[in-house]
Amino acid sequence: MKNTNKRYGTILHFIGQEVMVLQITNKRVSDILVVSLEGELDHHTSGEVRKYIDHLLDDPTIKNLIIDIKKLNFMDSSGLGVLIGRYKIIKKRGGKLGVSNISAQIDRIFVVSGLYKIIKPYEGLQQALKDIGGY
Amino acid sequence: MKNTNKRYGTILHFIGQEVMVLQITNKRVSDILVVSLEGELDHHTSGEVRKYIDHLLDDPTIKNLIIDIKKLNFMDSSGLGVLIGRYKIIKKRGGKLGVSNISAQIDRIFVVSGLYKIIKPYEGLQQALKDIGGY
Amino acid sequence: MDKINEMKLRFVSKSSNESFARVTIAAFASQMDPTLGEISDIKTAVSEAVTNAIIHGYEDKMGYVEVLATIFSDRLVVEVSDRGRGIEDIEKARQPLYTSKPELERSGMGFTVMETFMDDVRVVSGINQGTKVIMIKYIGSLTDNIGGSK
Amino acid sequence: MDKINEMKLRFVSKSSNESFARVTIAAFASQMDPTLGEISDIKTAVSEAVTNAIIHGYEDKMGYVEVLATIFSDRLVVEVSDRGRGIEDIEKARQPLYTSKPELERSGMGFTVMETFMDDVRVVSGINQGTKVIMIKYIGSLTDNIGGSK
Ligand SMILES: Nc1ncnc2c1ncn2[C@@H]1O[C@H](COP(=O)(O)OP(=O)(O)O)[C@@H](O)[C@H]1O
Ligand SMILES: Nc1ncnc2c1ncn2[C@@H]1O[C@H](COP(=O)(O)OP(=O)(O)O)[C@@H](O)[C@H]1O
Repeated sequence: MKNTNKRYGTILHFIGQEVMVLQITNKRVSDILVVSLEGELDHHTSGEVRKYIDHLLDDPTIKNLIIDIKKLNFMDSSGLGVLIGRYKIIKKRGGKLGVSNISAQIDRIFVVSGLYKIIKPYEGLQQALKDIGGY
Repeated sequence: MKNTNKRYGTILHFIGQEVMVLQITNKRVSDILVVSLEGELDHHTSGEVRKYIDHLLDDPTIKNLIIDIKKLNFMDSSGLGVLIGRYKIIKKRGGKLGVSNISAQIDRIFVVSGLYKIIKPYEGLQQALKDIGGY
Repeated sequence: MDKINEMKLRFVSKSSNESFARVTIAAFASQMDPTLGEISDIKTAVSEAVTNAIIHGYEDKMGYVEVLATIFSDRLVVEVSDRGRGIEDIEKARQPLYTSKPELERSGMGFTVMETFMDDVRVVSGINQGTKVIMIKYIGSLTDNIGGSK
Repeated sequence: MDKINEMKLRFVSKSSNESFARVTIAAFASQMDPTLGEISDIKTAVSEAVTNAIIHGYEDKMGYVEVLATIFSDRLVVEVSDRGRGIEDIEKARQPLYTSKPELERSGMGFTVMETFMDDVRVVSGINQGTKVIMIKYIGSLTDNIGGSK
């Protein structure tokens, strides 16, 4: 008999290749904060992301922000609002906002919204770190 | 940019760990027909399974039937009807019907319906072949 | 009372909507953080009721099948209804192995499966008015550990 | 006409139902054998319209959001509607970057995103009566190869 005593949440990860719940992780590389998003960024999950990042940005030694969305399987215009809001904070500090691993669906949203005027896209996280931090 | 030019059907495979569409394969081991079901066996897909198996059973040299459901992620009582119907055909030939790799959910359906009175359950396909065919 | 969330799904009585109904109820119920076993129980029971509405309620005609699901703090209540031919003798219909359509290789185990996988199953029906199956599943409570499939 | 399948989903205006609505429309539309890109387009557009119904239509009140989806041989038609406050100036509302709720960090790009991902978007609205967004997506036609995300 197969063991079915698992939470379904982990399985819903696979619905349309996306997770239902958003997972956020971060790391610090000198004056750069790297935030990785996994799952779905919509209106429902955007409040959580905003709070999470802004709490970390309370640290004034952070100058630049890279958001890695390699594992972000869904984003709509609520996500744009989050990015634009964080851009404003980072810009005041004279820093840069980079986004790495942009999928085709999210790329179209960035293109139509003109988001590429304010954020820099990167193929991968390493390229972002290299360009923004010189590593 | 990720390539998204894939049919969604393949991805829906992962919804609740189950495929939307049923896939059927078969092999022959002496007088045993082995049919493997993958996906979901419900009223919608049961007609297809019935037709597929009965067409193969037209061959009178087949005496026994093993249905392997290792990759069957869903079955409801429509599946019971399919099994009972095939049992009747096989019984007339003096053969046996075995089912291998029964999940916990399907096991409960077999238990409440009394299906184990007419079919033999097997941990794996090898055990089924060994017991029914002596291999 | 402590109603937390609610959804109503209506679809036409095509058999391809059986799997659609299962995915929908699974996605809705997943908000309760159920176990995989609980989700599987709910999908199976809903599949039985929806299939019955399509096969028995509407037979070869087209009609609407409705699935109403309500999340309470401790349970999911699902009502599956059709406006089809109705059931004459509900008690007989609910008996294991009874089927009015043996020619379709029905097993007559649909209601028994619903009763096995859900904590409560009620049936309301009227001839030529339709049938409503109301099912309750308690989620995440202590009693679940006694039940079968967690 | 050549209506092949139809479903109607109604749910309460809770933000947790945004992802539920996406899964449901994806599962329904998958019957048309769309590409992953097409499914992603539909989910994104439906997510925008459902979010708008919840945030703008009902604001902090609770109400029902309805998603009606119809499959025709060549296209999916999705109508998302609420019975909320309505839109005063639809033309202005549809303009890129226009939002009535900048304080919520809305980007004002919802309608633009719907227009980008769907082949046609129509909006009907009445003050204190509600809003209906009707979207059409052609599936599997030759024109898809010219479009962006296949
Ligand atoms: N929605 C319905 N409308 C009309 N009759 C129904 C409905 N659901 C069940 N029935 C009747 O109850 C009987 C038993 O149903 P069930 O236990 O699900 O077995 P089965 O579907 O295999 O016949 C059916 O054969 C049918 O006569
Ligand atoms: N369902 C709705 N009910 C009421 N107003 C709406 C609705 N949908 C959109 N609007 C109005 O249209 C504006 C633009 O919508 P949209 O382009 O989606 O951007 P955003 O949601 O970011 O504000 C909203 O700010 C709101 O004023």
